[in-house]
Amino acid sequence: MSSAILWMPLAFGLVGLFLPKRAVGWWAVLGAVVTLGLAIAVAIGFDSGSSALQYAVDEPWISGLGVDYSLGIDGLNLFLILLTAVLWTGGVAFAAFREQERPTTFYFLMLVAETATLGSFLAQDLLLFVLFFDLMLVPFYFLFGAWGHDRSAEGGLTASAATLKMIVYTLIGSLLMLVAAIATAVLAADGGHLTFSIAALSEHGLTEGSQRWIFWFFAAAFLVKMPAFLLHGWMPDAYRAAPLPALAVFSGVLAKVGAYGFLRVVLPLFPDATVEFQEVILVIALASILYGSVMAFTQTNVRLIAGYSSVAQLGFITAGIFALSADGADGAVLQMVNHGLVVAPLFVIVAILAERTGSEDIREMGGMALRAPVLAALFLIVALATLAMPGSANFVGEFYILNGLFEAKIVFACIAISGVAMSAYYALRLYQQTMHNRLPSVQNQGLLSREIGVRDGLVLVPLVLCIVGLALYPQLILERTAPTVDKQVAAVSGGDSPEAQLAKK
Amino acid sequence: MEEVLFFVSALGALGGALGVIAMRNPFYSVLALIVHLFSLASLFLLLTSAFVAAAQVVVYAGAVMVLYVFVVAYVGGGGESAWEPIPFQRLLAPLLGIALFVELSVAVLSSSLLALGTDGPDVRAGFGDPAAIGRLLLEKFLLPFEAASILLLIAAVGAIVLASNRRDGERDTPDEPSPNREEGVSLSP
Amino acid sequence: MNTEWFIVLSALLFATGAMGILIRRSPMVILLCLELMLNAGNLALVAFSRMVGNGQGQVFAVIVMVVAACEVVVGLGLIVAIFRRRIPLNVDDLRELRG
Amino acid sequence: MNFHEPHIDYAGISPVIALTVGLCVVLLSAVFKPLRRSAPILTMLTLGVTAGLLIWQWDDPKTLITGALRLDDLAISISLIAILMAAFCVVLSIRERATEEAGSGEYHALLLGSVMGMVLLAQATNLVSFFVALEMLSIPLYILCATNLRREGSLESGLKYLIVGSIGSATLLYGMAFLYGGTGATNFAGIADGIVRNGLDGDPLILIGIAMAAVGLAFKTSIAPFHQWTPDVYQGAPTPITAFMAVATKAAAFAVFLRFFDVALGSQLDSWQPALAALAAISIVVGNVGALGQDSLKRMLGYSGVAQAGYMLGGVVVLSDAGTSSVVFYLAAYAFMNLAAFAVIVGRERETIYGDDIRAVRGLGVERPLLAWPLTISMLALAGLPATAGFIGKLYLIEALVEGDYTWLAVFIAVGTMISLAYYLRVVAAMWMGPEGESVTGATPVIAGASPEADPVDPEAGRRWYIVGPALFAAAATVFFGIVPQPLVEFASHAGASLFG
Amino acid sequence: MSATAWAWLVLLFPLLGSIVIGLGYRALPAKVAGIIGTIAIGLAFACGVAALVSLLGDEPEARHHASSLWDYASVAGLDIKLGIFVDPLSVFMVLIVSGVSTLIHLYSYGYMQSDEGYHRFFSYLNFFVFSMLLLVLAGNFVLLIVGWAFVGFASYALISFWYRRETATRAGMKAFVINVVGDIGLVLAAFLIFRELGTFDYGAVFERAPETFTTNEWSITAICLLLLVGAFAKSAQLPLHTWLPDAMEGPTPVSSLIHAATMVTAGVYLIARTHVLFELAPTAADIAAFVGLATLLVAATMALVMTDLKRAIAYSTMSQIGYMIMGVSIGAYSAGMFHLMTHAFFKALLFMAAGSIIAAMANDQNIDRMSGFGKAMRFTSITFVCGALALAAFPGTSGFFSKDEILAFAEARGGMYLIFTVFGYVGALMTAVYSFRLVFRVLPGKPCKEAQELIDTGHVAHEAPKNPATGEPEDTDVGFPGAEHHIAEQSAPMRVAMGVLAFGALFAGLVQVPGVDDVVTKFLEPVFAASPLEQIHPSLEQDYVGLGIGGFIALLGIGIAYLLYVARPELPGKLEARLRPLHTLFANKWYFDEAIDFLVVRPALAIGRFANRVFERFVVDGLVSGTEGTVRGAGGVVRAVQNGFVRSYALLLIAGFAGLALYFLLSSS
Repeated sequence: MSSAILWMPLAFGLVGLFLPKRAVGWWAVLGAVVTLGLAIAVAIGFDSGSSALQYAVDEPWISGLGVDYSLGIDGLNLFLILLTAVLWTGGVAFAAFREQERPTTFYFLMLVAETATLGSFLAQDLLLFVLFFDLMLVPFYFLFGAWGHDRSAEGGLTASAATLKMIVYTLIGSLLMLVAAIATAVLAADGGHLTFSIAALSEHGLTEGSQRWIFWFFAAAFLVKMPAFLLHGWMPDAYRAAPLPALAVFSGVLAKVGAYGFLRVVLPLFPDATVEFQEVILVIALASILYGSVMAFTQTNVRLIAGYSSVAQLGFITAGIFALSADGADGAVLQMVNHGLVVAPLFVIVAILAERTGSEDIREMGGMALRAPVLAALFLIVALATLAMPGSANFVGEFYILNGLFEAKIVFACIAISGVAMSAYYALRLYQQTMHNRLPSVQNQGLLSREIGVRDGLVLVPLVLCIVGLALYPQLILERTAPTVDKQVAAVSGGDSPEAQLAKK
Repeated sequence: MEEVLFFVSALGALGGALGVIAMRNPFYSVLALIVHLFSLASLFLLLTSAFVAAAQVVVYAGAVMVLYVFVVAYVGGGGESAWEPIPFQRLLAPLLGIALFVELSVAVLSSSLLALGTDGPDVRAGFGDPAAIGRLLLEKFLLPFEAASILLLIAAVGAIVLASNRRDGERDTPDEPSPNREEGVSLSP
Repeated sequence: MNTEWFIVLSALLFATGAMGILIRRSPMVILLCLELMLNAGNLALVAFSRMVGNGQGQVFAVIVMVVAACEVVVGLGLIVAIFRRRIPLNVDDLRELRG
Repeated sequence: MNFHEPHIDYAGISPVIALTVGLCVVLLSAVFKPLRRSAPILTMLTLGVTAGLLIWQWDDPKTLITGALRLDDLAISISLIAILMAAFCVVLSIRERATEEAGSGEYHALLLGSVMGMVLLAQATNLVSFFVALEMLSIPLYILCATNLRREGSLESGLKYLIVGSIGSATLLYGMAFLYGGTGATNFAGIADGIVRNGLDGDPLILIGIAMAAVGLAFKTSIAPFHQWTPDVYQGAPTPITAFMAVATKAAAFAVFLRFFDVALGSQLDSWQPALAALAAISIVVGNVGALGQDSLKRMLGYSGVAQAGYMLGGVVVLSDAGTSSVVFYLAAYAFMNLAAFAVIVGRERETIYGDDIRAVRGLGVERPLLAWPLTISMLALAGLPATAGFIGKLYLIEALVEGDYTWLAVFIAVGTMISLAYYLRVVAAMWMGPEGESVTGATPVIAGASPEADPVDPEAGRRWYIVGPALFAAAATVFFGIVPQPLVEFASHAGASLFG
Repeated sequence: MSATAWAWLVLLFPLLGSIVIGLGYRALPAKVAGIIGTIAIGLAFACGVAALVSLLGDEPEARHHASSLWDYASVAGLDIKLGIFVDPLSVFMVLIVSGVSTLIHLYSYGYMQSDEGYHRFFSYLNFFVFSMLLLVLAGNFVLLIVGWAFVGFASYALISFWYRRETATRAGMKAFVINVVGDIGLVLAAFLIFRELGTFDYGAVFERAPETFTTNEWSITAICLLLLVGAFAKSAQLPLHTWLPDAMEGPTPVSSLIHAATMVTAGVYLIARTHVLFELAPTAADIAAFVGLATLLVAATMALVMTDLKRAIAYSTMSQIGYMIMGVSIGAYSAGMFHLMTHAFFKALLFMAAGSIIAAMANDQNIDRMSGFGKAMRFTSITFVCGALALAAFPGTSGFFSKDEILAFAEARGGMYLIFTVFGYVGALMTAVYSFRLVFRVLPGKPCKEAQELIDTGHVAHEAPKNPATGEPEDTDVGFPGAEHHIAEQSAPMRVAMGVLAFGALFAGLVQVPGVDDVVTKFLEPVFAASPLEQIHPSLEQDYVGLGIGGFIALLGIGIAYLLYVARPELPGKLEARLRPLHTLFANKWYFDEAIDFLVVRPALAIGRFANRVFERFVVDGLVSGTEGTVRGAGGVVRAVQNGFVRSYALLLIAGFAGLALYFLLSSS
C-alpha cells in the first residue's frame, strides 16, 4: 500500500509523457486524485492509538551498502502524506485550469515532485530518506527555473539564477546530511552489520561526541529547508520566481519535511545532542518567528508576505518540537498540517488576485470584496486561519506548541507568543489591503473586482473546507499522531510519558 | 683508474646535459646530447653492463640522434628570444632544479640502505652481457619485451599519421618559405 | 666506485633535464631534455642493478630506451605537423587553450 | 646457455592477444583501399572479442608470464570499462573530422593500441610491464589528441600532453628506479618483501620512490596539482578521444594505483596515506572552482574530471576492500555519465557553429529533447543528485571513507559537490531555461567560424543514430544504475575482493 | 430538557442564523434575512429563558451543570473539550445578551434598511451573538478564549463594515490587534493555570485553586494579572481603551450592541467568573479596582468635552464599565452584574436614539451642528432623555440603584475601599453633567437645517453622504446608506425596540431596591456563595444614605448641565478659555493614542524598515554573496594559473613533486 501511494504519481507522470498535450493536464489531475484516494484509504484503515509502523514495506535495496527500501506509515507521517496528496491535487488542478507552456514536461515534473515528497515522508530507511529529500529539489528546480518568472526587470534575479541559488543553498544542507547519515550508520554498526534502518539505528545510540557534529549536519539540512532565520536567503528570490501552482505545493509541503526530519530522525537518533543544543535551536526558532513576522508586515509583495509568514510559522513548529515535551511536539505536527492547508490556498488566492490586478503588490490592490464576496469570504477564512485565530486548528496547534514550550522554557514561550500578535497584524493587513479599502485606480476597476470562477472555486473551496473541518475537530489529527509523537519525544525526554509529566503537577 | 674514468665520463655526461639546455641553437643541443650519450655509455661500461652501453650507443647515438638531425634540418633550428613571457619562470626553474637535485641526493645519502655505500657485490663474469640480458628478456620480461615491440609499431604509425602528407599535399611545401627555413637550409650539411 | 656517486650524478642529470624543460622554448630542445631525464633514470637503474647484482635493472633500462625512442619519434612527428601548419616552433606560442 | 621458456597461460593472455591481432588487422585494413571503410567494424569486432574473452576469465584470478601480469576481477572490470569507452569512441568517431585526417585505419589502430595499454596496465604487477603499459597507453593518446591536424588547438593539446606526460613518466621511471634499487626487485610482491627484508620501513630512498611513483600516477589520473594538462587537452583533442581518455585513462591509472600502492607499498601506508588524502582534497577544490564559469563544455568537464578524480582518490586513500570497490563503481558510473555528455557535445559540435561552447546547447530542451535529456541526466548525475548512478557512487565512496576514518575527506566531497552544482546546473539552465529568443544557428559567432580550422556543419547531426544512440543508452544506464544499483555494486565488490579478499 | 440542552440550543440558533444568511446572501431577499436574523436571536432568548426555568428547577447549590459535545483537542494530558458550563451567572449573561440583542436586531431591521450590505450585516450580527454566548457559556478556558477571540473578530468585521472607509478599516484593525493582545493575556493565563493545576476546565480549576495556591503567591497573582490584560483589552479599560472610540466608525446598531451593551462587558463577566482566583490574589483584584476607578474618571473627563455624539457616549460607556470592573474587583459581584444589566439597557437605548439622530444628520455626528431635535423627533428624544436619566442615575431609574449598590458595597467594605466610594461619586457627578450636556445640546433650541427639514417634510433627502472624518464621499454601493434616506424614526420595529429598552432603562432598577427586593443577588447567590466577600453586606442605612447622596449628585449634575448649556450658553466657552490646558488634555483624549503610537507602532515599523533595508540585504544576502564571491575568486586564481604555457604547467608539476618529496623526506624515519 505504501509503495502504491509512493509510485502512483510517478506512474501517471510517465504515462502522461505519451499523451496529447490537451489531455495531459487532466491526466495529471487524475493521478493526483487517485493518489489522494489511496492516501485517504490508508488514513481510514489507520489504527489510531498504536504507535507502531503500519503498512510497512521492507526490502533490501542495495544490500552491498546496507540500504533498504523500507517504507511505513505511522502517526508522524500519516497526515503529512494526506496533506501532500491533498495539496498536489489542488495544485495540479489549479494548473490544469490554465494554459501551461510545455504542459507534458510540466505535469510530469509535478508528479515526480509528488512522488519524491511522499517518498521522503514514507521512508523508514535513513538513506532512503536522504535520497528522497534531495530528489525533491530536482523537479522543483526545473519547475521554478523553466516555468518561473524573470524578475531581473524589477531588480530581482532571473528565474534560473533564483532557482540556482535555492538549490545550491538547500543542497548544502542535504549533502552534509548525506555524509552525516552514512556516518551515523557506520558508527552505529562499528564494524558490525551495516544498516540504515531508522528503527534499528535508534536502538544503539552513538557516542555523545559523534552525536554533536552529526546533529548539526542534519540540523543544517532541515533548517535551510524550512527555511529558518539567517538561512532563508534563498527564499525571497525563489518565491518571487516560482510559478504559483508549484509554489503552492512547495511552500505547503516541502518546508514541512525539514520539521518532520527533526522528529523522525534527529530526536530518536541523537537524543543527547538534541538535549544539549535545545536552547540553540530554540533561539533560532524564536528568531525565525520574530524576524519572519516583522518582515511579513513590512513587505508589499504578496508572495513575500506569505513567504515570510511561513518562516515565522515554521519557527513555531521548530519551537514546538524542541520544547521536547509531548504536547509541544503534538502541536508541531498538527501545525505542520494546518500551515500546509493554509499557505497553499493563500498562494492560490495570490494567483487569482494577480490575475485580476496584473500585479503582486498590495499597494496596487484593494476593494475586491465588492464584486467578489465569495472570494473575499474564502480569503477571510484563510487569513484568519493564518493568524491562528482561536477556534481554528492553527490556534490549537500553536496553543499546544506554546503550552509545551511554556512548560519547558517559560521565557521562550513568552517571547514567542508575541509572534501571534504580529501575525494578526500582517495577515489582516494582507486581507484588508486586497479586499477592503478603496480601489487603488479607476481604470482597472472592472479588472480588479471579479468573482472567482467555478473552476478556481473547485480548487479553493475544498481546501477551505478542510480548514474549517479541522477547526471543528482537530482531535481527528491529534489522537492519531499523539502516540507516535509522544514516543519520539520520550526518546529524548528520558521516557516519561505525558501522563507521568502530568502526574508531576 | 676507475675513479678517473668515472669522473671524466661524469663530466662528459654533465657537460653534455648542460650543453643541451644551454645551446641557443637546437642543432648544437643535439650534438651536445650525443656527447652526453657517449659518456653515459662509458658509465654503463663502468657498471659492467656492456649490453646497455652498446644499446645506448647504437639506438640513441645511432638511430634517434640521426632522426633528430634530420628533423632539425627540416624545420630549421630557430634560436629563441631571450624574452621570458612567464613571470618568475626564470627565477623558479633553477631553484626547482636545485631543489630536485638536493632532495634526490638527500634521499640517497641519508638512506639506511648499506649497499649504497658499496660498489655492489662482485658478480660472476657475463653479468650484463647480451646473453644474460637476452635470457632475462625472453624469460622474466617476455611480456614487456613484446609490448615494447608493439609500442614501437604504434609509434611508427603515429609518426606516419602526424608527419605524412598524403592528404592536402599542397600544405607540404609552403608557397612562401616559412621564416626559419633558410636558416635550416644553411645549417643542413 | 660507490653506487652513491652514480645515483647522485643521475640525480644531477635528472634535475638538469627538468630545468631545461622549464627554461627552453623550442619543442625540439624540450624533447632533448626529456631524453636527459629518461637517461638519468636509466643511469640510476643500471647503477642499482649493479648494486643489487641482478640484471633486471639493465633490462628495464633497455626497454626504457625503446620507450624513449618512441616518445622521440612521436614528438618529432608532432613538431613536423606543427611546422606544416606554419605555427612558429615555440611552445610559448601554443597557448590557444588556457583559462 | 640453458634457456627455460617461461610458462605462458594462453587463456589468460588471450585478451591481449586478441587486441594485438585486431590492431594489426585494422592497421592492414588501412593499407588495402577496399578495406578502408571497414576499420571501425573491425575495431568493434576486436573490442567485442576482447570483452568476451575478459568476461570468460571473470572470477578466475591468475598470474601470467612469470609475474608480469595478474588477471583478476579488478583488472577485468577496469579493462571492460576501458573497452566500453573505446567502443563508444569508435561509434562517436563516425564522420569525425579527425578520423579522416588521420586515416580511419591508423586512427582506430592507435585507439586499439591505447586500449591494449590500459588492459595491460590494469593487470601489471611488475615495474617494467607497468612502465611499458603506461607508455603504451599514453603514446597513442598523444597522437590521437593531435589527429585533428587542421586545428591548431588539436596539435597544441597533443604537444602539451606529450611534454607534460613525458615529464610525468620520467618522474615515475626515476621513482621506480629508486624502488628497484631499494629492494632489488621489479615485481610488486618482491618490492613488498624487499622493503621488509632490507629493513627500509620509512626509509627516504623508498619514500622518494613512492613520491615519484605517486606523482606519475597522479598525473595520469589528473590529480591537482598535476592536473594542468587536463583542461587544455580535453578541450583541444577531438571530442570522441576526449570522451575516451576522460574515463579510460583514469580507470586504468586508478587500477594500477590501487594495485601498486596496495601490493607493493601497502606496508608504507602510514607515510603515503595522509599525503594522498591531501592531494585528493586539493584536487576536489581546484577542480570544482576551476570549472566555474567555463564556457567550453569540454573544458568544464575537464576540470570536473579533476574534481571527480579527487573523489575517487579518496577510495584509494583508505586502501580497503570497500574503497577499491567504490572506486570501481564510481568509474563505471562515471563512464556512463561522461559518455552521455560527450555524445551530446559531439552532436552539437557538428550541427552548430558554436563548437563545444555552452551556447551550443542553449534552448536544446525545445530544439532537441532527445539530446537535452541525456545531457541533463548526465549533469545531474555528475552533480551526484539522487536517482542517478552518480548519487550511488558518491554514497559508496563516502561510506568507504567514513569506514576508513576519513570523514573529513567525505565532507570535502560534499562541499565540492555543492560547488559543482553551480556549473553543472548552468548547463542545465542553458538547455531548459535559456532565453528562447535567439536561435542556435544564428549569425556567425565570435569564435573563428569561417577559418580553415572550422569543421563543416552537419545540421542533421543531432538526429544521427550514432549520436543519439550512445547518448540515450548512457543516460538510460545512468538512471538505471541509480535505481537498481545492485548489479553494478556486485560487479564492483568483486573487483574489490580480488585485491583484498 | 436539562438546562445544558437548552444552553446548546441557545448557541445553535444564532450560529444557524449566521450561516443561513451568509450562504443565502444571493437567494434571500433583504427583509427575509433581517427577519431570520431577528428570529434566530429571539429563539436564543427563548431558550435562555427555558434554561433559566430549568435551572431554577433544581436546588440552589446544585445549580451548575457542565456538558460537553466532543473532545476538541485533548491529548498529551491537555483536557480540552467542546464543553459548556451553565450556572446562574452564565444564564444571567445569556439573558442579557440575547435579550438586548433581540431588540437591537429589531432596531437594525429598520435602521439598516436602505443599506446594501444588509445580509452581510445580519450574518455578522448573528455570528457576534453566537460568539458572545459562546464566551459566556464556555466550560473551560480554551473555549472561553475562542469565544473571546470570536467576539473580537465579529467586532472587527462590524467596525469595518463599511469597508471602503479607510477610517473604518483602520479602526477595525486597531480594535482587532488590541483585542489580540488581550487574547494573548488570556492564553498565557491559561498556560499558567494549566501548569499549576493541570487542567483548563472551570469546575476543576475552581476546585483545585484554593488548595493549590496560598493567597498572593506569585503564580496566582500572575494568573490574575494576565486575565486582567484580557479583560482590560476587551472592556476598554486604561490603557487598552483607545480602540473603543474609533470603533464608533461602525453602524450605530453595532455600537449599541457590541460596544455598549454586551461585548465590552465581557471583562466584567470574566472577573466575576474567575472570582475564585481573584480572591486568592487580592493584590491583583485591587489593581483591577484601581484601574477601573481611573478609567471611570478619565473617561468621564473625556466624555465631558467630546463634540462627537457617538464618541461621547462611547467614553461614557468606558466610564460605566469602570464602575463595573471596580465593583466586581472589590467583591460587589452581584452589584457589578446588576449594573452591567441596567447599563446594557440604557446605553443601548442611548445609542439607538443617537443613531436615529445621526441618521437624520446624514452621519454627521458633531453635536455642535445639532439642535432642536426635540420637536423634530419626538419619540427619539423622549427615549434619549430616558436613557440619559438612567445614565445620570436620576433617582428611581435603573442606573440609580445599580450604581449606588456598588458604591455602597465599597463603603461597607471600608478601609481604603472608601476611596472608591468617594471618587465613585465624583464620577457620578461628571456622568450626570455629560449625559445631560448631550441632551441639552441636541434636543432643545432652534431646529438646525436637518431638523427643520424633518419637521416640514417628514423626511430629508441628503446629498451623497461624506465621511465626517476625512470628508471623502462614501461609495454607497458597499452598503452605505444612500442619499435618499427615509428617516428611521418612522419604522415600527425600531420604535418597539427603543420603547422596550426605555422601559427597561427606567424601571429595571426596581428588581432590587435595597430593603425591598433583591432578585439579582438572590439569583446569583449560588455562584458566589463560597466567597468570603459575600458575607459583606451594606447595612440598610448605608444603602439609603448612599442612595440619597447619589440622587442629590445626579440632580446637581443635571442642574449644572442645565446652567451651562441652557441657562447661560456662553459659560462653557469661558470655562474652556479659563481651563485651556485641561480642556486640550481632555479633548485630545489624554494623548493615549499618541503615546501608544510613539511607544509601540513607530518602533515596530522602524525595526521592520531596518530588517528590510539593512539586515536582509547585508547580513542575510551578504552571507550568500560572500561565500559565492570567495568561491568564484578561487576559481579566478585557478584559471589564472592555467595560463596556457606548457612550461608553467611543467613548473607546477615539478613544484608539486618537490613539495610532495619534501613532505616524504620530512616524514621519513
